Amino acid sequence: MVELCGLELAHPIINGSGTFDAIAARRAFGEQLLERFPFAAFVSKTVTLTPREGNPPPRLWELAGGLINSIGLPNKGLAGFLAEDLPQLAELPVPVIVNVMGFSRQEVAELVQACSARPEVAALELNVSCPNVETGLVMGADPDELARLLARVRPLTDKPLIVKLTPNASDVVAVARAAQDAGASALSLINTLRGMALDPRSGEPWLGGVTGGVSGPAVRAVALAQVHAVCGAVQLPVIGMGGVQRGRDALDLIRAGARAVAVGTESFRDPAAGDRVAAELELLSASADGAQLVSPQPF
Amino acid sequence: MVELCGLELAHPIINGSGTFDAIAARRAFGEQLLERFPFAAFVSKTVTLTPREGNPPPRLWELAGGLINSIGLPNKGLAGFLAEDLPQLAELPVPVIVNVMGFSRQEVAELVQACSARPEVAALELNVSCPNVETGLVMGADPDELARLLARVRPLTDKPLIVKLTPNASDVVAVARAAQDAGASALSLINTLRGMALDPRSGEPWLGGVTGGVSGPAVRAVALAQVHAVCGAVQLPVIGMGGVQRGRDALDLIRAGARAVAVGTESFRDPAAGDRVAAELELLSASADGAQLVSPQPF
Amino acid sequence: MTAPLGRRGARITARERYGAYVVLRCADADGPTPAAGQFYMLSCAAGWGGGEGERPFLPRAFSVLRACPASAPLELEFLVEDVGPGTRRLSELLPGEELLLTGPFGAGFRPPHRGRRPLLVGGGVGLAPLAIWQDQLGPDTTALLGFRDAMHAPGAELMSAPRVATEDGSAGHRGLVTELLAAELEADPQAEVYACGPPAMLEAIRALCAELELPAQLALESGMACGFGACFGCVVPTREGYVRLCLEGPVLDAHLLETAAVAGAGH
Amino acid sequence: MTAPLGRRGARITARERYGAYVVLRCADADGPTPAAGQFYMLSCAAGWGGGEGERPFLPRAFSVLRACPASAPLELEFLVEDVGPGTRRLSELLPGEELLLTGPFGAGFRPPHRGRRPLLVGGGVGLAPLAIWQDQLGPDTTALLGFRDAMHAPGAELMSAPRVATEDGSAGHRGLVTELLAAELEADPQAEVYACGPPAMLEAIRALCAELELPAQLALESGMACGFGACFGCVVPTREGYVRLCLEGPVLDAHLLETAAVAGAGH
Ligand SMILES: Cc1cc2nc3c(=O)[nH]c(=O)nc-3n(C[C@H](O)[C@H](O)[C@H](O)COP(=O)(O)OP(=O)(O)OC[C@H]3O[C@@H](n4cnc5c(N)ncnc54)[C@H](O)[C@@H]3O)c2cc1C
Ligand SMILES: Cc1cc2nc3c(=O)[nH]c(=O)nc-3n(C[C@H](O)[C@H](O)[C@H](O)COP(=O)(O)OP(=O)(O)OC[C@H]3O[C@@H](n4cnc5c(N)ncnc54)[C@H](O)[C@@H]3O)c2cc1C
Ligand SMILES: Cc1cc2nc3c(=O)[nH]c(=O)nc-3n(C[C@H](O)[C@H](O)[C@H](O)COP(=O)(O)O)c2cc1C
Ligand SMILES: Cc1cc2nc3c(=O)[nH]c(=O)nc-3n(C[C@H](O)[C@H](O)[C@H](O)COP(=O)(O)O)c2cc1C
Ligand code: FES
Ligand code: FES
Repeated sequence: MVELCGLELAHPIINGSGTFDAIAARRAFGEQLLERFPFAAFVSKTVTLTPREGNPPPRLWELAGGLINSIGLPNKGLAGFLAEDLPQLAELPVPVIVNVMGFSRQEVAELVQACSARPEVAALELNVSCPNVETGLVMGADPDELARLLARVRPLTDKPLIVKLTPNASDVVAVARAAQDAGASALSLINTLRGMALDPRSGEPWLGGVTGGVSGPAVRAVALAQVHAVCGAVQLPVIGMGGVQRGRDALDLIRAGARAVAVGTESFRDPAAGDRVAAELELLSASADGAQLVSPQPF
Repeated sequence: MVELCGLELAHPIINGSGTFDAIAARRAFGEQLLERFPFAAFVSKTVTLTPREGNPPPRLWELAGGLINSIGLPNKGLAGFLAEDLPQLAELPVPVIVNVMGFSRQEVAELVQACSARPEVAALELNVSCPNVETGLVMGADPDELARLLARVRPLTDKPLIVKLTPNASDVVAVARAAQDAGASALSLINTLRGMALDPRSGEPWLGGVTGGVSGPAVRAVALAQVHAVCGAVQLPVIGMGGVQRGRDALDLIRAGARAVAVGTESFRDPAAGDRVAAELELLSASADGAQLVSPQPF
Repeated sequence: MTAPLGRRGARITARERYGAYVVLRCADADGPTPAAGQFYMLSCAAGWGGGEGERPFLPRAFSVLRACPASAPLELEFLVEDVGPGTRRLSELLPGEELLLTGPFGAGFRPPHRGRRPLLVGGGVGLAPLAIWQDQLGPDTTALLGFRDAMHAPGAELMSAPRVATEDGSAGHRGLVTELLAAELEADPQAEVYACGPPAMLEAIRALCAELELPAQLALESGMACGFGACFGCVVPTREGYVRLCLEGPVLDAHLLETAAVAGAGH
Repeated sequence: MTAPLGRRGARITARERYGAYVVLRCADADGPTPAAGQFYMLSCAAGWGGGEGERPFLPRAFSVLRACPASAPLELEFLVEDVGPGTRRLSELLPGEELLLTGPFGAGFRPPHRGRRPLLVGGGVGLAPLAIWQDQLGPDTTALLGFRDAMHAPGAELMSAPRVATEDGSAGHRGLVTELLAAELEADPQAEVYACGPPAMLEAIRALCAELELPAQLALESGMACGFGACFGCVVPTREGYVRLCLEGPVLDAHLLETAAVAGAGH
């Protein structure tokens, strides 16, 4: 059992926002999805105030040990999400965390208020990787900008408010401190690193969205550094993520200070990755010296 | 032939600072190194004012498609470098670019002045990834800090002054613009991404230097995004680097706007990687539609 | 058919070359029998990575070429053309080695409308979903197959009595398979077209069928990371907006599409 | 011996198992004959990546076990113990497949001081540089080898008439090879020790020889990315500061070291 800002989780492994669509997965895998749901909590894909189609394809580019995505946050918008998706998500056997993003403080406020009013929602996660259209600043890259956002929206809900930090910041620790001071309940990191790919034929940007976000094992070491730095600087519980494939990767993030760990890209390779990572982690943690299991052949 | 702020290069491929020690390589490979030197210019490892032993080992950790290093800039210091190393580097068949780093503006000024006075030096590269001990700011992560540094040191040399940017910045374009406005001759990017690894046995930081820098194919997409963004914003010639393994990777950086391309980590795997990348690049560039060569089996 | 939750291993039981193609047969002990037109996400248990550009990393999408439910365990066949690091590694697999798979995923072919004669049209590896569909519709079902050249033409052996076009004239009609199709449709206005192949070919077929007002079911491709709706990466534009091809497809009704030339698909 | 500039291919010509170890033999057409104690950086031409944690990525350092300059082309042998993704992949290589290598690199063993009797002491894969050294010094050269258990003891077959210790007593002396060494040195104060093995063993040997004031040459290990002085990653602390083991070693004079227990080395 893991306690994460009031939520009781059966184990520390949850999904990264936007990397598992429980409703689609139920179509693909049927009811066994509910019987063996791979995560201890479900985090929704980012919900915005108005519906979004997302970016034009191509949206993916494979990298050494990872991929770039330029999905562009397609979603039904707040009203559509609350009416159609949330009731279905409520059937999952785990707490539902709704990830939201707004392009202004007012938008975020509306999202937080509306989601908070719904009993199916166990917690909110704020995606602050986008620019505030009013100030031009990326909400999560500037400590003051983030403080002002949280000052506006924190009072609007009693539910846990998790802030998901962007890794594309000069000083992620300063942003984390600002989030703590402004009343965040927890932090999650890392979101994707800004990256790009060119079409080998034309030399033009491959992705419809021109740039995209890098995820997967390629970012694991960057994630670990940021989680370690943030956990050393704040008291808030932290959800660590970035390139987790194995129990050992989750153990690293926990050793760096994370309370819970999210699996993202690895679920694309193995839809039951969350489950597998949780089992491997338990095995590692159970052994007095977890690490021995990692290196099966000490000389 | 490629012109890079006044230097005539036989081809666009040079080495990344700190990833090829021409003096050591001559010991390992003998005189053939001079006959088939793999790079069109040689960039020295970072030279500091006083000698440095570097970080305690372990200094390396392998990643998915890359590695983290925490070498810690071991070097003989300015005087030792100028007395012992520079004369040997002058025997190389290519122009020598000296990479320097100081922990205060005064230190950088001394380094620039002393190196600039030596005829063996074709150009200087400023490594601005370290904090200014006087201001606490990473010189290359803050536009104003960098502008003040260049205002101090730019007047001290007539030689090309290349500024090597750090990728660990919220807004690398702003830093690049500041470098251009303050008189930089060229920019080079990316340096390594901040990363970390834990000892699987103890759970303690693996690297003697605790954190380190991530390089190799794992950072390629991040490098391309930064080079693309910077080249779209400044007129200066840019040396692109980060994860280059093949001619195609170099071509991507050139298509993104780079004038020259540096090979770093790949030289560890193949000491003649510079040569190979240059040859592959030439082949790709020679074909009218370079890309066709990349995808040998269009349906 | 819904898929088992999670990735599973499947031992390679046979590997055969057909010119430029490799057919892999594997034993999928834990999987259900797939429908024609469904696909699987494949990777190798060992050595998945370290190729060109340090790839592959993600699994790769493959239509099921053939399913042998009679055999116990269920055997599946896949048709692989080496076009990059993923297909290269897969086509090197030897009997006894292990494939990793998820699936079957997606929506396959629907039976022809009442009174319509199914007509299968494929280009290159696009024959894969048509082969299993022909297995179900019957060996007499007309199949038109297009190949680039003599290296690829042996793919025709994988279907029953296909009519073949090759671009270099090395086998069958010299030219495009769409030329065969045009002639066929002229002769038979009651056809319902089932097609799979490169984007340009599918688009030509879509346009032709639209003009003749014939129903067509097109098995499309797009870059896929997951295959089960998780990544939103595989969308294709339709008259109803973007749809995730792995969920709503890979077989789509032609009339849903303004174009079958999907950005980033094909090679 | 200086190395050819650049990485080259070398075809595997034989592969043999010795308990937990694999000996790979390859034809190095373009390489010079290495000196005993030198090493190569090895990787595989295909499938280098995609193992545990998506590794390996960097080449791996291997002492040359044996060189057969008489054969044309030159044949090299390497001894591999599977301890992680790189050694796993290498130990799966089959005859006909291609190894990529750079080297020979580093400084090997120096001949014994005048009047000194060479005494070779190895632990596990540490026997590799001692085998080629024994080839040169002569088959009578005393060799003491330590192994963990019965799975590893077959490594002893790779040297001429070694005396063996195993930790589990499955072969030879039950205990540590350093116990054999202590007895040997007591009997012969004219020895010069050549040793290679895990850090703890080397440190015990260093301390013993220092106490007895005997010369010793120790072949160390450390994490290496390049092997030719480019990365500064392989440093070990010595009385003269950090030295790059790939350039100044891997064989170091014991008196240069305060300790032979190198951080990050061994497994
Ligand atoms: C539903 C479906 C069914 C399919 N069925 C079959 C089948 O039965 N048989 C078969 O052989 N193939 C089939 N394919 C195609 C197959 O999945 C691709 O050929 C395969 O994924 C290519 O992978 P690769 O690593 O070999 O080549 P890649 O290099 O990954 O892909 C080739 C093409 O992808 C693009 N590309 C190049 N580099 C990258 C990169 N880094 N990231 C992303 N894209 C890149 C380019 O357009 C290139 O031409 C199917 C695809 C789909 C979607
Ligand atoms: C000069 C020299 C000569 C050698 N000669 C031989 C020889 O003849 N035969 C032989 O079998 N071996 C030899 N070795 C050792 C061999 O190079 C290593 O065993 C090999 O590099 C291990 O690689 P791996 O991928 O199998 O395991 P890894 O997992 O890379 O390494 C095993 C150890 O490295 C550490 N480690 C774990 N993960 C990582 C990581 N991500 N990055 C860095 N380190 C990590 C841990 O300490 C682990 O126990 C020699 C080494 C040197 C330096
Ligand atoms: C295809 C894709 C879509 C994503 N969508 C979202 C999203 O909608 N909202 C969000 O906060 N993070 C999103 N992420 C980021 C992930 O939640 C996670 O932070 C990141 O991928 C790092 O974890 P990983 O390396 O395990 O994937 C997305 C990542 C991927 C790969
Ligand atoms: C082991 C190592 C040492 C490095 N040392 C330096 C250095 O001394 N100065 C510097 O400016 N960059 C240094 N770098 C950064 C490289 O020059 C280069 O910017 C970076 O590695 C990205 O390129 P790559 O992915 O091709 O290696 C070093 C990189 C590595 C891997
Ligand atoms: S492939 Fe991931 S959503 Fe379709
Ligand atoms: S291994 Fe790179 S310097 Fe020694």
